[in-house]
Amino acid sequence: MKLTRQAITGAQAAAYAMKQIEPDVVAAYPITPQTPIVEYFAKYVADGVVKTEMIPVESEHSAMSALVGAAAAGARAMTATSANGLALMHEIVYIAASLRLPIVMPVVNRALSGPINIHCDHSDTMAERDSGWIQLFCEDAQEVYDLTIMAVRIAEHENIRLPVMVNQDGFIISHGVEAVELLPDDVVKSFVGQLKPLYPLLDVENPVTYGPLDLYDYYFEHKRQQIEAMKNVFEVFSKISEEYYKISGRKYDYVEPYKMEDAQYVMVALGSTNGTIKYVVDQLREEGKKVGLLKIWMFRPFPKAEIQRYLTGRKAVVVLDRSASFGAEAPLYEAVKSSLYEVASKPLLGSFVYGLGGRDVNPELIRYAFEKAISHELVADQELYLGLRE
Amino acid sequence: MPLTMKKLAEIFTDKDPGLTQGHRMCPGCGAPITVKIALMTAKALGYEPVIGFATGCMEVSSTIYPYTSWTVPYIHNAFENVAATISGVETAYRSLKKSGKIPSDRKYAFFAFGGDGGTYDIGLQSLSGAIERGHKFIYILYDNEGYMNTGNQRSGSTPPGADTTTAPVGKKIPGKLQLKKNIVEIVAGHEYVYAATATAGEPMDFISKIEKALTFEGPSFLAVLSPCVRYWRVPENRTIDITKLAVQTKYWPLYEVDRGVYKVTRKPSSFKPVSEFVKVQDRFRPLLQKPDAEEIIDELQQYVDKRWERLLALEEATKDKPVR
Amino acid sequence: MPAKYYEIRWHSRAGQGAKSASQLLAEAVLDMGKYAQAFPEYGAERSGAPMRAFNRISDGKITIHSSVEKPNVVVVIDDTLLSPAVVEGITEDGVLIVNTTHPVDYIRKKTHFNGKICTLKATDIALEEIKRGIPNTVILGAVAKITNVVTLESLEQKIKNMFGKKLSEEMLEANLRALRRGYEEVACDG
Amino acid sequence: MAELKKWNEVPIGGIITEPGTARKYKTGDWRVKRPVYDRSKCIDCMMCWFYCPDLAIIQENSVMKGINYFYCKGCGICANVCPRNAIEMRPETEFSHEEE
Repeated sequence: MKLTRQAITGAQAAAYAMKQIEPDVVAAYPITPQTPIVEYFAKYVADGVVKTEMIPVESEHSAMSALVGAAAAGARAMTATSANGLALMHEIVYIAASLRLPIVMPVVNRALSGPINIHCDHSDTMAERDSGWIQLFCEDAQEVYDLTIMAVRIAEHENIRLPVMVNQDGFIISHGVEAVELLPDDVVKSFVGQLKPLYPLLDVENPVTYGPLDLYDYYFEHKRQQIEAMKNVFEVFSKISEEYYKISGRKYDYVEPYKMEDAQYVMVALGSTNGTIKYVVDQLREEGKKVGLLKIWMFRPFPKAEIQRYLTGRKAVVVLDRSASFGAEAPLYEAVKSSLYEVASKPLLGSFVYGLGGRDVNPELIRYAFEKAISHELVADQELYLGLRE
Repeated sequence: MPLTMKKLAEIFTDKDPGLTQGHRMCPGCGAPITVKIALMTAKALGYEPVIGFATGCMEVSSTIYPYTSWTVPYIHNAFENVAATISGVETAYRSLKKSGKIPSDRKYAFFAFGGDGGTYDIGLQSLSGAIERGHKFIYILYDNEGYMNTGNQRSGSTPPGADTTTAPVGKKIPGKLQLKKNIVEIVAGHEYVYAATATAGEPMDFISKIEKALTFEGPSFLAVLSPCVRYWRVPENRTIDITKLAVQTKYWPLYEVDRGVYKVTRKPSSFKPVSEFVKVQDRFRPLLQKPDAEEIIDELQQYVDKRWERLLALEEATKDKPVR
Repeated sequence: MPAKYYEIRWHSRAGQGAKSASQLLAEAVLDMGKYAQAFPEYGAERSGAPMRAFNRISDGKITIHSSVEKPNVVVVIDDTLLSPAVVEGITEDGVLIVNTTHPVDYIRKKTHFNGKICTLKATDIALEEIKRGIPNTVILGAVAKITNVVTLESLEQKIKNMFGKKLSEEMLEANLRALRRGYEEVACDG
Repeated sequence: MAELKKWNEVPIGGIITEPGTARKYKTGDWRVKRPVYDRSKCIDCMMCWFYCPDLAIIQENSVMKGINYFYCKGCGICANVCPRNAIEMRPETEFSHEEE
């Protein structure tokens, strides 16, 4: 199979995947740092490279609103956004999931205002973690490309029918040029196949009502359906991941264990920082330290079983969060900690919040956090900060 | 030949207009009448309506799960985004038709329905965006001049002096002070659009405007005065004649703006004073009990007179001068 | 064993092309079968503001995603930006490449840098060859010569691929001449 | 409607896949006044049918056939718009013994 290796940005990787997926409808609004995705895609449309109809909406709120209409109509529909744009969509983000519309949305993670900041953190996507969307996180541009393509299949699977956010770190991934292996168009096209619409609005022979008033007698039942659909994601993800491996040689899972076999001190993180952690793990391994990394690819649904399987019996676990939860434990830490409640042999746990508003996290900071773990200085209910002046 | 009531009745002997019985709107509500007339006209002319609804009375009362009063494809998304939602449906239609994924022999009519809250206020941006982008859809505003779904709060459409719960007539402030937004001119300002007023009390005018909207190659917008008998505080059986009165008193002038060209579509030979429209509605009663009530009504009279003259002048000035 | 990275930091003014130069370099390196990253630093600055861009180059896969703090090479595209800040963090054997008409002494005085300094009149060369004062191509030639992370041939091929369809034969040749002159005319001290 | 269903017995997303199910819902019991129709005065103008907000007027090929009391909420618009006063609104209490 002919593979193309190109130096492109994460934004280009997302736009290129969208080009190959060739959705029926894209509705999008520019926002830093997502803007290049919509720009690249608009160019594909303008040049006639894709048959997609693009709706140049007047806001992200209308982007998601229009996609709800388009997806309900029976179209494969995509958008992309960041930060305040995602926050503006929020109400409709929930509705899209509740109406069980398989929309795929690259999210270029950026700090939520205020104060306004255009750089990376995960506060935008974390504000949507209970919205009913599947949330995937990418370490680099390659993963952006791969997971965006896989997301279409996951979202549209008959046992799922849920929207998916494919998260990439703002600027760090979206604007950084890296080598990405691209699959041929026809391979992607045959992998994603055609959407099989469920209850399409445009089927006037079988008129359906979307979005009724759903009161106390049925709302709960419909929420249970969403809960169950999320549980189904695990099985479907594995199956689609296996299929994707066959066409790409790249294998995805809910989590990626890195040098975990005999690791006693483990770090858990989301997004691009995982790459930096791998570098530090390599360094510390050279020094004879038994460290490892558990990278989270899938944050929603949260892979609790894998967390338990990989972290049980380790000496210490450090969880890095690129967002804070004011008045509570940071989101990833909270999820990891709660997953470990039931395990027999609990590791020492520590929480580090880092990188808010694009604050750089370098190998020295990662090493510092590992050293805290190695010297058993972690306190489970004490939140610490990496790279903050105190 | 324009559709008549008799003709419509024949056509709908063995089919429904898209809206069925069993909806739970108040007795005498104007909204279902507005919606029914719009859908009947579209269906009678061979269109397949696909409709979006903004959150509001009609949305809530027509789709209480697992009941639906719709036999046409229907989507409700949220309060403020019906125009964006239907623009997505319409775009999906064009895309799927282009790629051969759906048959192309059907004549769809994409309708968005919203009350004045979802149109004048919270949904204005979404409406403006969808019109500016030029989607082919018909937006029908059922204007009952307040947030009636939540119990009679002030909207950008509430007339001055009307008693609402968020702009009540008080000891110091005589209810809402501001005039209604001129929603038709706001919409007409988008240049490539057909915008008009209508009301059920003038059915032939209403039907012919729906017909025009259906064939217009672009977005169209109908502001339809649709009384809320409960909060206008009028008898349930007066829904229709009060809208006639609104036209006869210049309160609700019937006109259209087709790509910038104004046309007044009903010019009564004689007018009634606006006080007749005001006095039949008890929503104005607290105002009328104030000592300066006459003065306020005079002001309203002057306003509707001036607006009428202005409309006639616009009709004259824009004659044969479409912006596109 | 962690991969060894070669890191470059670019200093220019927004709009002068450091971002494009770093990207083009990454692409040329990648074509050689190696790995590369290129990433600019973004703020709210508009045209004319000082800005930085970075490259990270390696024989193996690069996973690290933090900023470049200890560059092996610093490239200054606009000599009005010269100050001690431009060489901050530069490695002991690091090289400073400057597009300037000034002598090396001037650069040492401005930057307090005692290591190896290479200069070239990239803007002049660009004006002579491509008739526009865009020094990127010329500087990339110099980078090829000084760093050995990329070959002149790979850069030539990249330029041909990139501009081949957009530029006239004449302009393409002019760009290639500019690249080669950068390679040949860069002069080093220390 | 029938017995309430379980979560896995209804279509996903709250989507109602059967059109017009509201027809099963009786709104006639909201009525406090009943429109009574006098065929002898009727000219089949279809005004009542056209304006009825509850679609409770029964007609066939533009011939008035009566009123559907299962749905009629008794607003009285029909009586009000009728040009021949062929519909009279009478208190529902007069009919309380009758079956619809």
